[in-house]
Amino acid sequence: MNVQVALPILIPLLAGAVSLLFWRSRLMQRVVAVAGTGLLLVASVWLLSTVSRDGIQVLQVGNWPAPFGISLVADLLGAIMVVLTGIIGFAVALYSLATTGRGHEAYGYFPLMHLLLAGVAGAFLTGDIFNLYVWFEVMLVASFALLILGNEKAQMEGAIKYVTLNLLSSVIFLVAVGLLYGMVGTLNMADIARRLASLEDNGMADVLAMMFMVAFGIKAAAFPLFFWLPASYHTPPVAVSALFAGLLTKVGVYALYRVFTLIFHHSPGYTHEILLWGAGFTMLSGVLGAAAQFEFRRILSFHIVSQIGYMILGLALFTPLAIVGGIFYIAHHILVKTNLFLVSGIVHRLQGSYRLKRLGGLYRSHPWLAVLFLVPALSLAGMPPLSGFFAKFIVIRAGIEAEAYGVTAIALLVGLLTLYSMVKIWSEVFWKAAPGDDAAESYSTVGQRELWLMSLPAVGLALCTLFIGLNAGPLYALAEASAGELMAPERYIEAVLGPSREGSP
Amino acid sequence: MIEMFKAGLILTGALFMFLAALGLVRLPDLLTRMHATTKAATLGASLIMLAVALHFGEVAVVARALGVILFIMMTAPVAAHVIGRAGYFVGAKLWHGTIKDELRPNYDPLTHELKSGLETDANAVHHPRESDPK
Amino acid sequence: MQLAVLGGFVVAGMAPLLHRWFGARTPLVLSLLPASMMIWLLGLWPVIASGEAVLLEWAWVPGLDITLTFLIDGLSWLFALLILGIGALVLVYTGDYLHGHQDLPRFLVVLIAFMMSMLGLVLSDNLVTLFVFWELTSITSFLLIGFHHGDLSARKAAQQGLYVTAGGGLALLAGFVMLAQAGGSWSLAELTMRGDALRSHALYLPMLFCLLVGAFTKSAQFPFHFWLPSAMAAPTPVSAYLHSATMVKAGVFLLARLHPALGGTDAWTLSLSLVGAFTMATGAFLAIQHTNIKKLLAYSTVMALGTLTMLLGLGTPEALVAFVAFLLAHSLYKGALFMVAGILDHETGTKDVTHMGGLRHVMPRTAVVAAVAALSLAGMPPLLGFVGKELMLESALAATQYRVVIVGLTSVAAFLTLAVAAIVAFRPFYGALRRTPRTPHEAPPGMLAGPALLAGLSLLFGLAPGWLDGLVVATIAGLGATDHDVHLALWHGINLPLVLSLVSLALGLMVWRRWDRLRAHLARLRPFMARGPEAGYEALMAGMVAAAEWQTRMLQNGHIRNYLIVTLLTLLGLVGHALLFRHAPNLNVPVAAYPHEAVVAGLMVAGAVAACVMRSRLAAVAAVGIMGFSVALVFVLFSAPDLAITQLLVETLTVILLVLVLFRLPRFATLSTPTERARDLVVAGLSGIMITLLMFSVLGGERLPRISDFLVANSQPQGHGHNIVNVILVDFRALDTLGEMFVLALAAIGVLAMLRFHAESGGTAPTPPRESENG
Amino acid sequence: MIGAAWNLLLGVAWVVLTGDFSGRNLLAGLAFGYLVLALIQPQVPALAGYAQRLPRLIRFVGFFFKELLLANLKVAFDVVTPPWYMRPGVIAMPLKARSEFEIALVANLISLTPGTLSLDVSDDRRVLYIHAMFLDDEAELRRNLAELERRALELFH
Amino acid sequence: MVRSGTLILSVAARLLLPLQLLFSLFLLLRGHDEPGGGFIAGLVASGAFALYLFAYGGRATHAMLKVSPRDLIGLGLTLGVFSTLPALWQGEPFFTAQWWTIPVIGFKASTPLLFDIGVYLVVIGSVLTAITALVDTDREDA
Amino acid sequence: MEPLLAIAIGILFAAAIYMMLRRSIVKLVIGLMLLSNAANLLIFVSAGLTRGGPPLVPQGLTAPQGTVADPLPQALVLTAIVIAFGVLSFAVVLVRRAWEIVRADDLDRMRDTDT
Amino acid sequence: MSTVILASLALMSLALCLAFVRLYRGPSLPDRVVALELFSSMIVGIIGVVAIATDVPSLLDVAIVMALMAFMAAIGFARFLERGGPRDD
Ligand code: NA
Ligand code: NA
Repeated sequence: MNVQVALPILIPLLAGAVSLLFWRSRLMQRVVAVAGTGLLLVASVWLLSTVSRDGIQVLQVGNWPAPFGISLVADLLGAIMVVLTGIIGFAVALYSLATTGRGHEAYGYFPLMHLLLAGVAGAFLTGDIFNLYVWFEVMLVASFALLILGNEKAQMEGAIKYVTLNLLSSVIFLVAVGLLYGMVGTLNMADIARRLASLEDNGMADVLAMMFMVAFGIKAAAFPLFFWLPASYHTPPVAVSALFAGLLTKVGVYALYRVFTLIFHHSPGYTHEILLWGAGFTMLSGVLGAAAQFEFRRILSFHIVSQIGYMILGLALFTPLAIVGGIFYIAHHILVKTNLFLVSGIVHRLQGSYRLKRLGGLYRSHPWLAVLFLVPALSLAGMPPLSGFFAKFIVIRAGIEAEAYGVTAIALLVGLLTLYSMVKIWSEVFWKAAPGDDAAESYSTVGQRELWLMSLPAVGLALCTLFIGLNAGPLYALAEASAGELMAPERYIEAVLGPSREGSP
Repeated sequence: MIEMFKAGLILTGALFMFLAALGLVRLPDLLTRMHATTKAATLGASLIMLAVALHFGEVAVVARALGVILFIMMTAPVAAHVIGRAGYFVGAKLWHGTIKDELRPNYDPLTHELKSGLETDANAVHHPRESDPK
Repeated sequence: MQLAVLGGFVVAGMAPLLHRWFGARTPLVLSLLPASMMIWLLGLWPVIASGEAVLLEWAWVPGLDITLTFLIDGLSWLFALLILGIGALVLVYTGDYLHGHQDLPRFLVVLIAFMMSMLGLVLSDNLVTLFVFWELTSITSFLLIGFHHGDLSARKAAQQGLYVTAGGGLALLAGFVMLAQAGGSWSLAELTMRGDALRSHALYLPMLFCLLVGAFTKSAQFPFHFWLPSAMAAPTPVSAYLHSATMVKAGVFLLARLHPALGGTDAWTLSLSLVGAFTMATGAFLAIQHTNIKKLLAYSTVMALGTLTMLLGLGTPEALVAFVAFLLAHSLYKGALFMVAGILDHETGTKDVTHMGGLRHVMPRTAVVAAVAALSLAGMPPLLGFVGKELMLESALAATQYRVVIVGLTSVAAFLTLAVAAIVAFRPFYGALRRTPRTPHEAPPGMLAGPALLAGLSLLFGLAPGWLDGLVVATIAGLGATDHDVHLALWHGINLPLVLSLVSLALGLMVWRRWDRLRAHLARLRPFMARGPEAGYEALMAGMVAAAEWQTRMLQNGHIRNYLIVTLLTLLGLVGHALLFRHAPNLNVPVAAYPHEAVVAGLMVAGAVAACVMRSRLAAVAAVGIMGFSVALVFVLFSAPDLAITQLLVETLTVILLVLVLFRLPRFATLSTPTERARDLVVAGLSGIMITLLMFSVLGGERLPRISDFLVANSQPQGHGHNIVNVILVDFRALDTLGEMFVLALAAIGVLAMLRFHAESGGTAPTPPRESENG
Repeated sequence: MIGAAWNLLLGVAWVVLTGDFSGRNLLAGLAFGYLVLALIQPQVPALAGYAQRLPRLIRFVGFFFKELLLANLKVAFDVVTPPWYMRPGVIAMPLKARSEFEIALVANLISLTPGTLSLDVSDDRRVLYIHAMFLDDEAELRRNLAELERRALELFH
Repeated sequence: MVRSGTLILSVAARLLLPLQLLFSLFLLLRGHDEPGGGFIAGLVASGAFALYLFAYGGRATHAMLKVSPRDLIGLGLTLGVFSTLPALWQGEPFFTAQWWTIPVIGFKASTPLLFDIGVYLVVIGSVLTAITALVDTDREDA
Repeated sequence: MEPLLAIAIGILFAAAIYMMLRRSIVKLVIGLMLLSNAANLLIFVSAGLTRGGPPLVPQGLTAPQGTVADPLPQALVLTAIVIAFGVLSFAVVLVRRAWEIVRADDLDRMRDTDT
Repeated sequence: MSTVILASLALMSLALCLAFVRLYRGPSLPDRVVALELFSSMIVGIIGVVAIATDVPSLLDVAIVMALMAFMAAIGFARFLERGGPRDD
């Protein structure tokens, strides 16, 4: 009995439910926040170790046999993603202890956080396409609520765009699922894959593939579907931004990976070629978007878009190495991007702004913070020997080996432009002298304990980045094994449905 | 025989429904339209539900059919009252053929007080009702 | 050794700690690090001298063939030695130069890290590892150049240097990948043995192009030369270090490394020798326009790097010998000169040579050191610079292609360099003592020791160049020229190079004499010069930002309907294309409907359309209600009682909610223009048609058996329920329902937060929950 | 109310005792309960008048449906024929009903009868304002309304 | 703002509330066999409370409800999650339905029913939370 | 009936999208409502329609007699309806708060976060 | 389906259309609400007829819910009017 497949969903659900039940007690909320996310991390590591030892883990929810009920499936990709979810959840929970106001807590900050994590973990672990929709919605509505928490003007404006475009995405997804069920009569993804392969006419599969591509493309913030992200990610409290930045779009990317390796992989010349174009434009437009910005979090937000391009590139190239690169990139990006947002929050706490013009002098006053920024920032730009370098390197190597020179050139150029943005931040926020002398003054208002609490997760994530950079072997091996699974979907299908029966549809 | 009766009920019910709708379209002002709709529709639905009760003839179904009738009877007038009242007070125009209005003179649009026209000075003051918000 | 390098990084990180213990003596203490490593390297001399290469293996990321293996042969040994040696001197020099500076610990961190990166770069056998160190040098040098980060110019210079070198680094990465792909290995040691396969590979040219871009940017070759002089914003020890021994030579080192693998083709020879020669001339020409001593030196560095590149391009054994000799000479004199420049700056408070004069009276020792180093720069006997220059000229004259161009440019560079040497080393020290912002004194011994040692070595090797023979042999063996006999000598007899040298001496002195007038003439060229590569770089950056802003205006313009339209058009394009070209839509689906069903469908549509066209909000809400009720009727007509009930209830509650909310909202207004409405209508209409076509395709297509057959059959026996839909909801697919209830709860929390959370509390200030009062 | 509760209790007891949980049996139980209550009613003051209410209720329902049907036909006729025969207007009807529940009952019954629609109750609850469709014979209408009120109130006394 | 608060509506709300609530419980309990279930029942119940809310206002509704709707949400969610767990104790995958017969009355209790009750509570809690908040803010500004 | 409904659903989508493209935020919300209704109906119809056979097992039997409508899409649609209800409630209140805070009904005046 | 059923359904469909016409034409909000209210009542009737036609008593549950809950929408609208929402809106 492999209960660990369900735990990463159950733990945050329960944590969310309990902290909703005790919404009057601030202490309880905080204790549950740390304990819940901590347990999630432990459970996810347990899951990953099981999966990497024993192969794909399947849990038939409700004990109903495979295509009829809902299957939870943890393959390596899912398990890796869940571990990342656990890491980010735990880090953000700690960070939130220092940054979350009473008002936010009173209106459900922590339960929302738990449930967001639950939605994310559910999306990573479900083997059922409609259930994936449900988890998407859990995640989405939790993110809606987190996004508006605080009721500021910018939040409202951002939220309207975020909500509208994400709802459109959900509807497209839902429509695609409805049509798919009408066609193949099943919802289990493994079963869908098996049945679609048996269809005589694959044309309709391509059509549906396009719908899923757009639906997940919006979630993943791919070109030209990313508008909601830069419009909103800089508006909520920074811990929320960090959580979003790390996890949300990656769920879209994950879904693309899942669907376009398991289900729609029969005409890569068509589907993956389109993804390739999408990847190129996503990288480029995201990074250009950032170049035009002069606000810490907006820059970071646009860079999410461009980095999504790299991840999609890995999928689009559709070679084993490329998939490895994509997975490596996802893992790296989640850690680094979250961390950058956390650092931006510390900066904001110290100097009261996210606007580059109004920041400065932190290299002189807070050298440790400068280092804390530099590690993820350089990693994001793909500088060695940090995690981002290997991520970029693998993708680029895969690109060149697949002879996709154009898009590889874009990938390289985008790396440079990413560096440009990070250097811009560095130069303005850290090197430039503080505009006016209120920096020291606002510093005194930040308590040491608070600062510690805020820095702790950031340091932890930076160490992760550094560790992956200096010791890329283990993660690479994991990503390689995972790519092996993805490139051989029969393994997934057999794990869920059992060995293929002759004559079955 | 029962079939005939059933058919009659259904057709009459449907006819009343239709008449209600026709009245809704044809009648000249809000309040007269409401006369057509609330009652005719209630009656139509009730007749059809009676047909349903006859058709199935099982206790459980009959009870449900009667339940529908009961519930409609309970809710329809409340809805009608609430809409009609709101419509009247916000100034829905009455048909020009309206011959009298005994309410208007007793209503004070500033204080929203509605007198009965039977008051002496003593009982004219407002006295609280059970339903007032506490 | 790997451990030592990695340890070096750790030591770098600990520099602030060390500074707490050792205070001002920290640089001195730290210089023990490179010194001891140098001693270790020197111990390898016997092996190196025998032409053997030492391979220190170390695994890193096995799956990606990335190793931390070090390859120590003559070439890397020489470079490593220079890096460590000059590094140690620079550290000593720093101790005095930045004495008491508050940022000294940070400076040391970065400097040591830079040194270690550089060392790793030259020692790496693995392409990826080399690249890792390569990029590390870019970053650390970025931090070093931006040391005076309070100045805008320093920040800009640092950024410029970083963008150019990192940009080149990316090209280099691509080149490396192609190289490894073509050569089937990531090991330099192995790749150098597969030169023939590589040179005939289809990817040779693109690979070469990428690699050259990488190397040229790093080594400031034309047209990427401009970043280097800007990098003079760095504190002088850094300039010295960067320009003499290290970073800028990384590109040259790489070219040398790759020479055995890729060199010898026309493409290689031509591109390297021409670019090198052109860079040489450009550097020299630009140098004499400046009065800032560091800029003068920097441009002369550009010139030297051009020379080295050109020599590699020529690629004959003689040229390689010249390469080694010139490299060594340049490292020595340029290091010394930068340190001298630093001393002058430090003592006088100005960097402008035209403001200095007669300093030999107050700082005679410095003057001597400067003179020796400058003579070497000028290529005067009996200094090592002379040996290098003669060999260089000789090689240039031996060029087989574009000989005239190469020789011409080389000669121009030679006499201009001479002028530079004179300007730098004589102008400040001779003539009358001039008033400077600070009153100059003789340099402290720590600062003078380095340049003195380097100048001394220039002299020593100049006098006895033969001592270098072994080293040169070992080094050019690393460059692929094995079994070549080398005899360096000061005097080669009277030959063409010597004549050229003498001519350039004369011309150079002339330039020196008339320097001030020349500068005035050259100033007229400024507008033309302003269109050079640096302007190109600026234009590129500005263009990039402009493009970014344009894109933001076009795409991320804040109009949600534009976002929606783009999204929908993407959907329409992709799905529509697939629908029309990947699949033949089947429109032949039989229609079998009762009149009342058709009416219900019609009302549904009518309700929706009415909601669109009605002018009043609540009328629209009522119309939506009609649509919702009609949908419920569809559910009733087609056997879905649970759905019908849910739909009715939800519709009712939605109407209530809307009415509650709309009360506060403004009325509808017509805000769009007719054109916009027409556009929107087209997009909406196309979307609708697409959906209908999709449904027809599914309805008229092949249908497979449903999993729901199982659910129907097992609902009662195993699920113990007669309402199959409910059994699905709470048992078969209860997980969906679980998620769904959380969605509902989340939405409610969101609503509560929006309505009750007051923005003025600022989020961080405590806001007691209001429910607790009455709940 | 107490009577109804007892009746229900007895009905449920019947179901439990017979062990037959069908709706039909519950109905039977309710009927038996009613009979029993009718029998013991004279001895128990709290049950006073309970047994009489059922026949009254049945009679009232019959009366009401008759009114509903007839008046509906009248309205229907006016709707179907092109000219308007109606003479609408708002009249004030003095109320006998006193408790909130009674007033609401009367008002709703009046609303259900075609041709009349309760608009509002005066603040002192002595008058119900009614919109009527056929005021050509106002006296007759008022009589009918009064009759309806009387019969409705009878149910509770 | 016009005349508001009507006797007829108040009486109707008082009468309808128990009726609707009873009906919603009925829908909840037999939802496994006939149309109904936690959602539908919950929506009916919320509608009932909403009617009461309109007739009597927020305070009276709070007073009648006794618990805050937010508690209902938490309770329902916790119940829902916990109802999935007994299966684990039996060594079966989570969410596997467990059925027990309550001895005396012969009532079939099950985890799906518990789950449905959880759904019921969540629906009521959520809808009421939203509607009361809306009505309250309405009152504030009015 | 399916083709008729397919066309009707197409029009619903068109209407929904047209409304979403208006500048008034209230219209946006109405568009979202139409959209989710249309999507739910699409799932329902795409799976095929059955008259007079609700997916209920008669009392005393273990399986329905005759063909019944596919219960699975019904369950899916039910879930989707409830989810859409939650989400739309949120959206409705969001629009209201946005209007109160930004004081603009015109979406064109809500561009600050992007530009 | 028998003629009676079809005829009555046709009649009620027509009635639905008429109600829609009123809803569309207004002119005031209460008129529209009345139309909506009528619409929901007629749905009860249609459900009854369909239940008879298909022999599915379970549909009555839909009718019950309709009868019990649909008037809530009207109450909501009335509240809007009472609290000062414009009647022609
Ligand atoms: Na998202
Ligand atoms: Na994100």
